[in-house]
Amino acid sequence: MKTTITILLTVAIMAVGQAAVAEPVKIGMITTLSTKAGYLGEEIRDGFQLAIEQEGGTLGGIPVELLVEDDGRKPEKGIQIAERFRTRDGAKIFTGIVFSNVAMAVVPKLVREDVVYLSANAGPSKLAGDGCSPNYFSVSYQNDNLDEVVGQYVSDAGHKNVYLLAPNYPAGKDHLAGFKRYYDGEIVAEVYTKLGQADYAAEIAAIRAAEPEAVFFFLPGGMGINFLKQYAQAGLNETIPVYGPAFSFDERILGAVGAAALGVKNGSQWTHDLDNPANIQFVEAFRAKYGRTPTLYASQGYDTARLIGSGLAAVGGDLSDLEPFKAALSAADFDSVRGNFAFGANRHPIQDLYIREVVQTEDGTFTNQTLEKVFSNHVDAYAESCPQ
Amino acid sequence: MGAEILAVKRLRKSFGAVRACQDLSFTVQRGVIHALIGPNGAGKTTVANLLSGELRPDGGHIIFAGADITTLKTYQRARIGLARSFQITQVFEELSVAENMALAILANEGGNFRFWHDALCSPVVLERLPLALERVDLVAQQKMAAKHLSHGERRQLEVGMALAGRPTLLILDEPMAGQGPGGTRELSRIIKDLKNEVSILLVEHDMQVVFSLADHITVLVNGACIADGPPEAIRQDAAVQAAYLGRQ
Amino acid sequence: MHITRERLIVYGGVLFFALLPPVASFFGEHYLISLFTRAMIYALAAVSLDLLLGYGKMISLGHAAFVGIGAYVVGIMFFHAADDSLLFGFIGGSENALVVWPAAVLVSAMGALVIGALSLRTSGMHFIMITLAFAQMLFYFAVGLETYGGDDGLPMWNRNRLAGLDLADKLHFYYVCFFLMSVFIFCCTRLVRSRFGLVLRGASTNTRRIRALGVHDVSYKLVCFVIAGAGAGLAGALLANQSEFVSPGLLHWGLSGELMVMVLLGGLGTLFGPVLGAVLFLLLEEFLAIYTEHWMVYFGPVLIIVVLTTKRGIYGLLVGGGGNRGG
Amino acid sequence: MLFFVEQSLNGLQLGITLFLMSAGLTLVFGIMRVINLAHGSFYMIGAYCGATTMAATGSFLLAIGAALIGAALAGMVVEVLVLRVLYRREHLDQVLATFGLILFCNELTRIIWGRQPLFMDVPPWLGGSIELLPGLIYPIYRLAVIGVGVAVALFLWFLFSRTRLGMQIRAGAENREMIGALGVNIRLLYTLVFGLGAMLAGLAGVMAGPIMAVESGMGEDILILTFVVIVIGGIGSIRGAVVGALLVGVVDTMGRVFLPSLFRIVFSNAYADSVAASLASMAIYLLMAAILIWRPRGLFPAHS
Repeated sequence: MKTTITILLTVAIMAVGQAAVAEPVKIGMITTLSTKAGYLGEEIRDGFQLAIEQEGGTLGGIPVELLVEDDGRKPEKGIQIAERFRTRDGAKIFTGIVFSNVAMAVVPKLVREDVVYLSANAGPSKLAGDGCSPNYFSVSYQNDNLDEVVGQYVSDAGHKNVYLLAPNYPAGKDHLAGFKRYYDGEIVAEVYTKLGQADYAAEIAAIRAAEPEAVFFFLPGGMGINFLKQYAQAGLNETIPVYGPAFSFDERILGAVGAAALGVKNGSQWTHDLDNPANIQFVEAFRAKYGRTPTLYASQGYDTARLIGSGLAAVGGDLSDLEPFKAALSAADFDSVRGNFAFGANRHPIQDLYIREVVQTEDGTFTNQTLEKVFSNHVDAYAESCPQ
Repeated sequence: MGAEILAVKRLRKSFGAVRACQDLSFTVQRGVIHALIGPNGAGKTTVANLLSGELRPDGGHIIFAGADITTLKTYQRARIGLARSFQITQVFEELSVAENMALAILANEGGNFRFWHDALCSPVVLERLPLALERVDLVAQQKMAAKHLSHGERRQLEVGMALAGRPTLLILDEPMAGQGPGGTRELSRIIKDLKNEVSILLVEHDMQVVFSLADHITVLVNGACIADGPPEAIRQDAAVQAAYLGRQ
Repeated sequence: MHITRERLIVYGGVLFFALLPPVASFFGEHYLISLFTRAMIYALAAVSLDLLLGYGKMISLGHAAFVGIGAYVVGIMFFHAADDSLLFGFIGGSENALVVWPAAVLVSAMGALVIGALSLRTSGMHFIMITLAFAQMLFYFAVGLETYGGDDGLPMWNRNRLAGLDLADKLHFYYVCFFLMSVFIFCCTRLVRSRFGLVLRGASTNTRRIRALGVHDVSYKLVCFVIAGAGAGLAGALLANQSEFVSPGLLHWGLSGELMVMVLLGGLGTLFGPVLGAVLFLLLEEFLAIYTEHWMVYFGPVLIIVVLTTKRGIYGLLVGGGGNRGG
Repeated sequence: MLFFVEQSLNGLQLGITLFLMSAGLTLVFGIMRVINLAHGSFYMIGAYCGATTMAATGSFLLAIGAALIGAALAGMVVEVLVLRVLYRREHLDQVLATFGLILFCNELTRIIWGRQPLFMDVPPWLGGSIELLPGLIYPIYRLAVIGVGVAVALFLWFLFSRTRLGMQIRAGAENREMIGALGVNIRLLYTLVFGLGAMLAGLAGVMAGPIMAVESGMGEDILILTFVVIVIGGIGSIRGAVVGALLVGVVDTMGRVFLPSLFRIVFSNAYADSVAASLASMAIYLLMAAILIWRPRGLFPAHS
């Protein structure tokens, strides 16, 4: 009897306590948790959640509630989820989309409403250029950034010609275009493969026959794993170096590629070994909580959450008018794990870009090591075409 | 021509080493019941399938109503008046008896690419369905799904469907197979009644039925014709007795 | 008895769909309107697939191809209307639903004619695999369509115009979809009872018999395939408008599988059943996903159990006894 | 010329991988008359079991063993629990139930092994390359895959034409009732055949592991290629599977390699690359359509 009363009392007190606290700010995260690429969404979500937990369920001191849902990499589903988050749950802050195709379906429509979308990964050129919106912020990168840095590095390294490889879809072409923007040598060949292709023996034989000085490839997900393994098995990694953007070299993919990726140099805006206080504590906390090294996707999720926190703190959690909130976001007044971080006119990052190298640690795992900073405060190529 | 409805000329068909039909020739006259008999494995069903077009002959010709139909497909033969029933009853199990019969009536009418009006209410069905059902004694069962009919009733339905398209020649492939004495009697009566409307090629195993119904008999052994003539002549034929009746 | 019960369900369904928007608005669940709009569009596609599966006994695992074609017609016409360019050098773009939607239906039907004519040279397992392979071929084709966004898809900046209506308005669009779905289902119920439908059902239950009756079964099946493709094309056109976005995902065989699940879940060969199936599928997907990320681990076995234990899906259960009314 | 030989070898090797998948599937199709979309899941299970075992023990042979056992067990469990009920049902039910199985298996692997791809490397004793002809260097592992494929083809030929079990299986395919009447336990026989089919898929999976990404959903892409192979070869025919797989492997490889240069003769570079890449990804489907027009039941139709 006594215990029952105690429980009832506790419940009552908790209910009162709940009512006293203001309704938490809802953040809608539409991300990819299923399909082969499910781990990308998982990384973003885990990074984001870590930030919330570190602040005890708040961001910038404002209580938040994170709504996460899987889009299955399907644009239609992403649209549906966004609509539910917005109209049913009343979310005004959105984030999380991994893939450009989902982003292109969801974002342009979503930002016409009175909401803010902060990209934690996908950065299609359209949204950086003439399709940019005052309600859209990219906290990650513009898609081409990570190729541009490799293009510059490969030029600097003195490779006179290079062989290009990407899947036959627009993103593939965009990424190669990004590389070519900063590469001034000769292009031996530009080969487009089937999306989702598993076997690259034919392409590898063609590379061997063409004898380029270097190979640059953009093959995200499983395709990159397949290519790297097969490339190493053909023994070409010892004669013709490969380069690529960070997408094929995150720590979880490296676990699946193993030694085949050893020594490959890739471009990224972040690595877990970057030496700044924000990053050191982030990597440590992430490892403690999840038992693995964070990937760049996790860092983007974490940064997105911290940026939102800075915005919320500036407006005291009041989102009835989004203008001050957006102004606060634009200031980017937070300690990014990347070190330097500012927004350009198109609300895409102005940030440093690095070349890193895949190395093996003492315990046998494969990871990235920052090699050198190639660009400082790099601005993306589309910023100018964003109407002010 | 004229009196002949069907002429088979030197028809050949082999399955690997088995010669199911060797240089078979015979003719069927209009307005008669012509029986094709033979012991098991004589190739009777092969002949039925060759005539209906389900099998392609290796050689020879099939002349139907004066036209060479050897290269025509099954449905084309059916359209010019050659109908058949199957040894193992083939009806539309999921459809009702009335629908089965209506389908048979409509099939031969052509012009079935009509998408709006109820098939069972089309004029030609309204006109002919009651008679068609009556002829095979299935008026009472018309709303039942075909799969719920008894074995005999299904057989009646099948014969009725073969007749519904008003064929000029009807091939009945072992209609008595699996029938009890009652069913056999009922079916014999129906077949006899048909004689005035349509020529019949009766492929049958049951000798009693054949001799009571047929006007003309062709005897098949190992895919070849060993005798051909009216029932009395066949009954007396030494070769037939030796090869076929002797073993019964 | 069964007839009245069937009617009851159908009238109930019509009433439900007709009243859903005002009721949902009253309770402030506006988002249900767009969820059910989507459900109706999927239902339209599922009903067209039911024509194939339930009445033509043609097991196509590539039905999404026609949904995708319809959607791409709308998307591509929109694209050309937006930048005033010409398709193939002579076809101008359009945003007018009265032009674009019929065009989507027509092009899907033509696609179905070609794929159907090739696939119907075979039957049984071959047919299943060939339809799947052709759909996959179109999927890769769409992925490589650089001008129209390829794998990234093709965004439309707004919905088509339809005289006198504002399709961007949720309610208008809802009722347009409701109207088209109802009309399509009504036409299908006429179709399966018509002369064509009777011959088709005959051809699908017994090929030997139908040929012996003088019917060239393949041409009837082909026409059915084309009609189903056209229906799917209409669904595609609506889907493109609903999401204001077109992507190769609409051609992926996963969608074909999902449509098939809707048909079977709702009730094969019932025409109304697939509507129930589509609604249930989307609701499950929507709400199971809220409770668990791994919803498919439950959904897969549920699907298997439904297949193994029910004969005519939910509709069969509602109508009672699985029903023995033909086809 | 050397380049051509090397690419032919690549086509051959791709074809052999496809054959390993197709052989099992065509057996199940041809003998049990059951369509099984979940065959790709056995491929995935084989790869996952192999990768896990190799990570734990470091032995590639043990990995193969684990993959074979894992896939065969999974296959037999699925046969007993699900497919057995489906033999007498329509193809549609089989398609749907096995579609449900795919969803289940993919999600289950994500739950058990996590979302990221697994690691599996070529064993050291199969690593490296050898020079087959002067100037023609080829990875040893890929030669090993070819060897395994040929061995499986020979094994199946031996099984079906020389052993009692094979005869029984073939007889069972011809006439289910008759073989039952002869006192053979047809249920057990079917379970074994299904297990054998799954085991071959598992073998294909574990052999692919060191070359390709081991990830959830890896089975579906190859499943569709396998369907193309079987449609071309003819359902139920092992010989058809061999020929179909080699045709698909060679056409796909050659299309990828030579179409761009062919198109460059006619069109500008960028346009040629784009069109050729699209066409190359559709090449095998066009091949399938062409063969279908010519021979609707495939190149080697088993009994009709």
